[in-house]
Amino acid sequence: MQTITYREALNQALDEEMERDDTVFLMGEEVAEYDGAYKVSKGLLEKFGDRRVVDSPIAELGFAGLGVGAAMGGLRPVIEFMTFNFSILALDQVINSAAKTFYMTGGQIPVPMVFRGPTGAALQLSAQHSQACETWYVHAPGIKLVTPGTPADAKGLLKAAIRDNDPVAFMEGELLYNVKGEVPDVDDGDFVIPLGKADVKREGSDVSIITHGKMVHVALQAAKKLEKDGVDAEVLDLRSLRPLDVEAILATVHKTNRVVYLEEGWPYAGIGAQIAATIQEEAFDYLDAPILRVTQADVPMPYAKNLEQMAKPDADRVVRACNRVLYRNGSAD
Amino acid sequence: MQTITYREALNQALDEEMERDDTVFLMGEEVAEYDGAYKVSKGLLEKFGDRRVVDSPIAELGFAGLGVGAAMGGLRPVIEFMTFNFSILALDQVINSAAKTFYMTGGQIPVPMVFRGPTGAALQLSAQHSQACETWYVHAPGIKLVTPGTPADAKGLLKAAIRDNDPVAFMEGELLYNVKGEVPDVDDGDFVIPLGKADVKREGSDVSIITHGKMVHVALQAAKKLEKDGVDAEVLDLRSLRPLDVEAILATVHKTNRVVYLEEGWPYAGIGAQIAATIQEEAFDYLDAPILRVTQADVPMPYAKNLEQMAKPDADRVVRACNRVLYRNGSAD
Amino acid sequence: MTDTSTMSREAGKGDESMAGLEGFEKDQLKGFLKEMLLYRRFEEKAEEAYAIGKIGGFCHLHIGQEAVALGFIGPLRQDDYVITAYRDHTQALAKGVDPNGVMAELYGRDSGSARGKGGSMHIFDVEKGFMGGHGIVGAQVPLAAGLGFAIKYREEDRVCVCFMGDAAVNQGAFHEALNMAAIWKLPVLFVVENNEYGMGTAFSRVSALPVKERAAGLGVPAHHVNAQDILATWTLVEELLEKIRAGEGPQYVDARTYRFKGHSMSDPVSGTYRSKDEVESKVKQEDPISLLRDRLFDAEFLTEDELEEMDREVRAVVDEAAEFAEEAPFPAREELYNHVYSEVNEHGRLFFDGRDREGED
Amino acid sequence: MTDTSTMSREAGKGDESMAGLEGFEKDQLKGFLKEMLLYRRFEEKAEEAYAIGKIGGFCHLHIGQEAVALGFIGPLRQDDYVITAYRDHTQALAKGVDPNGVMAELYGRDSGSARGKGGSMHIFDVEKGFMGGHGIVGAQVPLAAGLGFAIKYREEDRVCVCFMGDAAVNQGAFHEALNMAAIWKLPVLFVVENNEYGMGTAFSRVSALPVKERAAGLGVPAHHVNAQDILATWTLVEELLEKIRAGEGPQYVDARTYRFKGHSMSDPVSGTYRSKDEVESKVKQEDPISLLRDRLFDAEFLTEDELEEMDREVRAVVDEAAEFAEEAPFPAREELYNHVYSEVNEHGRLFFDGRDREGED
Ligand SMILES: Cc1ncc(C[n+]2csc(CCOP(=O)(O)OP(=O)(O)O)c2C)c(N)n1
Ligand SMILES: Cc1ncc(C[n+]2csc(CCOP(=O)(O)OP(=O)(O)O)c2C)c(N)n1
Ligand SMILES: [Mg+2]
Ligand SMILES: [Mg+2]
Repeated sequence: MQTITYREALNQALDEEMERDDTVFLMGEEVAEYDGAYKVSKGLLEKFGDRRVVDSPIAELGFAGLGVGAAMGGLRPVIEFMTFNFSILALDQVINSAAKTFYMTGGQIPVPMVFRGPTGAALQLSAQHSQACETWYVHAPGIKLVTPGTPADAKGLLKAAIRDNDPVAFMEGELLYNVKGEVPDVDDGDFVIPLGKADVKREGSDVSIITHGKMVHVALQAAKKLEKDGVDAEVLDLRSLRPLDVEAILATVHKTNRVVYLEEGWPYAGIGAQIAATIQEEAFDYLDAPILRVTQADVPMPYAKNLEQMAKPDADRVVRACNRVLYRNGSAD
Repeated sequence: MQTITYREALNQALDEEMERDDTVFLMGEEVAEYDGAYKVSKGLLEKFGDRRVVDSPIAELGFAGLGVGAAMGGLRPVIEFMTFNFSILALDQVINSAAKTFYMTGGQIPVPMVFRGPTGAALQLSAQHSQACETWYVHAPGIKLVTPGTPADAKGLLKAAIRDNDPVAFMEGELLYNVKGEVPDVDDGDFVIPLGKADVKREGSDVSIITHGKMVHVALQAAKKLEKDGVDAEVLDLRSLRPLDVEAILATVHKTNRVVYLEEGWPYAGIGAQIAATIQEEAFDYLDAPILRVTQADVPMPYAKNLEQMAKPDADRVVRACNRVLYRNGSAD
Repeated sequence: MTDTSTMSREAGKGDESMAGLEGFEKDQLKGFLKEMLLYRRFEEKAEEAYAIGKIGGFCHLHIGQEAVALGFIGPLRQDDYVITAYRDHTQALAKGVDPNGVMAELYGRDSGSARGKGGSMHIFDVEKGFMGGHGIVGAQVPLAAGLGFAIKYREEDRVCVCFMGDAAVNQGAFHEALNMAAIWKLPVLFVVENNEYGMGTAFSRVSALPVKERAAGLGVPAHHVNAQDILATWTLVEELLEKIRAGEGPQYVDARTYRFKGHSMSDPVSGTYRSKDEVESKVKQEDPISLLRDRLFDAEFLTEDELEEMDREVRAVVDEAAEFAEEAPFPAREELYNHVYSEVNEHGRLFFDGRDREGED
Repeated sequence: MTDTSTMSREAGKGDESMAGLEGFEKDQLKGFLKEMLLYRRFEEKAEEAYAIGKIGGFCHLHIGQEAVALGFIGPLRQDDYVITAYRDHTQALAKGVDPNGVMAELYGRDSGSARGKGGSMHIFDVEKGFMGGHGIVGAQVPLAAGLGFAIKYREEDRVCVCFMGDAAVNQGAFHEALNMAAIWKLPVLFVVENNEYGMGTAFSRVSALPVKERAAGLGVPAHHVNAQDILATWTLVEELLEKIRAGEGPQYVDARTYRFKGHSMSDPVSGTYRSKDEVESKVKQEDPISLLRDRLFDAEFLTEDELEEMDREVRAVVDEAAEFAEEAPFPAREELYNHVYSEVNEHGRLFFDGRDREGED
């Protein structure tokens, strides 16, 4: 085991997959000479040259579409969005070209590619730079969506995403890049985590906090707080939102009968809405309380520090929601 | 009362609002000289001239953004998307400029405008032209979303949308344009339906079919079929998805204790997911069965006639879902 | 339906006889004529089939623009790529896609070139390098840059020909893609099928400058050709392909043409945005097929009998395609969920409509 | 922090003394200097405040580019519009936005020009016609076309000045907006602040042609100016504004400038994508403030003492702004939900986070 950052884990995954397969290339703004706006691609230009690590103009629709075309032509592009906020400009190519082509061609032309970059808020970046983009990418069939929360997941899932034969949106977190964690050593063999497998990040029996991406850490914080209060929370990290590990979701519901969904994004037609709808459809009789959702406040992200803090979901909010589904007065705050 | 088509109702709404307020103008592809690809703007160029009815280049991002800028500058643009399918190209301006500006400016600059056009499938238009776009527009706060299903609603709600001081997405249905219905006469005074009010399209006591837009008609068909079977279904038409008439939703749940959500779009993070999540949060103890969703098959829309029919939600499917939430074996099919 | 004998003979008349035919073999020229006649007959058959409800949805005919398809695709190798918008039937034929497969696709049958899932706007045949058939105006242009990128990445000398309508040059995607093609010298031939209208909108109403100028700010060399003249077009294209294969980077052509039919089947041929006179005079004077036929007659390369024989042959091909399509099976029910994803996922759920759990379909 | 006395005096030296100053009043010229000095001091203060954590998020300084702000905004009327990207502080000052409000916005306070909700990238002041402050590269360009459209719609003779970075010209939004501005002759002055880099990417790596050429295919007249030279800039802008007000339609300027600081606070000034030498030589030779100062010295329009007095005055303004910001209150809790929508809806729910129902905030 090595202890490395989430950023390094992503870098290793890119490095190993590019080494393994010459059809894999990386394109995006600042990915080459600048080593990536968040340094995820550090050293890759030097190692692989500018044929395979390519700085693009600021033209999200264009270079995303170029990636789709290159995938249709047999390559395996990894398209970096500096952040997914900017990828809304590219959404037409993501949905109408990447996600639909395999179907529209009657299975003739697969689109094996990855769109990756950070999603969600960092610190005080204000309304246009703080958006969690999961809903936009998961709503349409034909594309997959992966949201790793830890260095090990980041590495294992990115390798799987690059090898996948379908387009995969791979959403990271700017605030995760410096997070450290244990990751199997490079020479421990090929470390790949299959898409579609959720991961119980903490076992518990009283209430299930289901979540994905960066919020895994907030969920674990909340579980710790709850523990002090005598509540044993299970934390289920979905890791990929499509394919979705519904079995794991049902398993935790069967176990605790109470669910809080925690996500960074907005509530309306968010991921939590889907999960709540699914759970009540498939485990109606197992629920002892309504499923509650903890989300970003339903407002564009404000800049001011105090407002931003209020807008973001946090551990206390999760604790309160857990207490509510447990019908108890907790001690959070 | 006049009996007119949905198309004529929209045309009247545009005509009356443009007459009333010189700051209202209509822009989009083919809206002027061609009278609109679906003839919704018929006669408006002739009446109001090319200052107020403007044919745009095919540049959805550009003319949507132009509309936002014009609204920031004090006008009340109505931007027509030939269909909302193409508006995905414009989504950045819709979300990042239209929806967020009032907030980002601290309330200085409202963006009073309407984005309108048909959403969802027509007949055999295949994957890229058959998409229900509600989720993309409703997820972000700052914009409203209206989906009229009848001529009267189309007229009354479009007039309200144009007068609203926030950006409003107004989603019509290509297959609705020829549908006829009763609408108050032009000289019956100013017919405006406030946003945020759902409408019970059929009273019933056994099960609630909640829906929006074009699917209202499918829901009513299903209710008829159920009636033959002795099941009394209520049909609640949400009419606007944001603001959302949660009170009306809860009222019908309290009454029937069983819900089917019917929508044209895809299920994952669809409108039904949100409604289901909301209902179980706020009326958990009133539910006698899980809320079921009837949606488009979770695939890109296929071209072939038989596959397309299978992909679309229909009355039989709604009947089966109703029977399931009633725990009975119905006779649909 | 156009009759070979009533096709206008006004244009191309004169006593230049061999003028402009230099550099082409007689058989090649006759082949051109036959090929374009095939496209015409194919589209006429599609029109017929649409009228009786065999074809659904949108259907955009290429009638009048045949020399664009032949001129820009004919000189290609099989391993070159072609990509275009929704007006895509004859380009597919030109790239060698089986007419049966194209027609069956229009009919929405399982034997269609895209298994009936794509329809008229989405003809694909990866074996023939025919990469669609795209419905969002301008969206194929970045895809073409990507295909060019893939060619260059593998250090091949293939070319990607990317068609678009005149209205597509107003899309941002056009701008972004041409810029990338220019800076990375991608082997793409961008062709604007300039039929003067985007639906009902004359190009001059939505652009301050002519189509050819649109690449001026982007560094892609621009050309203009009368694309009703198959020979001029063919000659230019051969020249440009050579440059592109030599690694000079992308080229851009304003290919002037005209659409003889309405935008799609629901749009009248004339009367709203263009006059009957305008259309009639174009049909009379600028039919690419009549123009070539008359040159061949004038050069005595072709007899009336040969022409009739040609027409019989292509009609037979087209009739067979329609019969093939008519007989072809509809896609099976299982096809609904097939090809959304390339494989079943072992661990997680990919589809969320709950239908599998209903056991009903 | 730059000291007025150590600001380079190399550039602008020579014996032309009055050369190029014709057409400007002495007081006006001194006003220019003071104004640009204010921008410089303001940005230096912001830099300081950022370093000690008073300002959060992204912060993009305009240091080195002051003549762009002054040259393109100074000649405007108050009722003209200005719109720009995220590098927006000094444009706001130039348009007359209160420095206190701008600084308080950077501090995220309720007294900020956008009530603390926008921050550094989103300065707005509708009364002054300052329309932001936009974070998505290129997105303000269609907005500018819309502001121009509104002006023309009301038959006014106002102008909208739209700034963008050199990297923004590669965005599709640029292309679409300029095309519409051209066909409808919208009163917009498009200005590319060409500081040669978009973040770490030199413009020459992402464009085959110079910035000025980018409008060539769109029919918007293009100009080039050395925008480190406030006088040349001002003169050109006055000329262009006259044309625009006369109804001639949009204009486009490649305004060559240079960014003396990193892209944002987290980007080093030099060392990665541009050399220390490059930056130093630019700072030495092309500082718009030093250049003007030296011309005024040479023309004996300005003494060292006057300059120092000027500097004291603008520093006082800036210090006051920082104090004002420091003292200003944070937005109240209720502000979180205020201004998402313009009014409460009587019938339906607008917010879905359930917090209202929790009674907790
Ligand atoms: C992005 C987008 N906007 C609008 C449409 C609707 N539409 C289909 S074809 C067309 C006109 C295109 O004209 P042109 O590019 O000149 O091609 P032509 O039809 O003349 O071959 C329009 C507006 C679309 N398919 N995609
Ligand atoms: C659409 C989009 N893509 C990427 C970014 C990230 N980004 C912010 S500024 C910038 C560089 C812009 O450079 P330029 O336009 O030259 O302006 P300058 O910073 O030099 O003033 C980038 C890539 C963004 N904000 N928006
Ligand atoms: Mg055209
Ligand atoms: Mg720059």
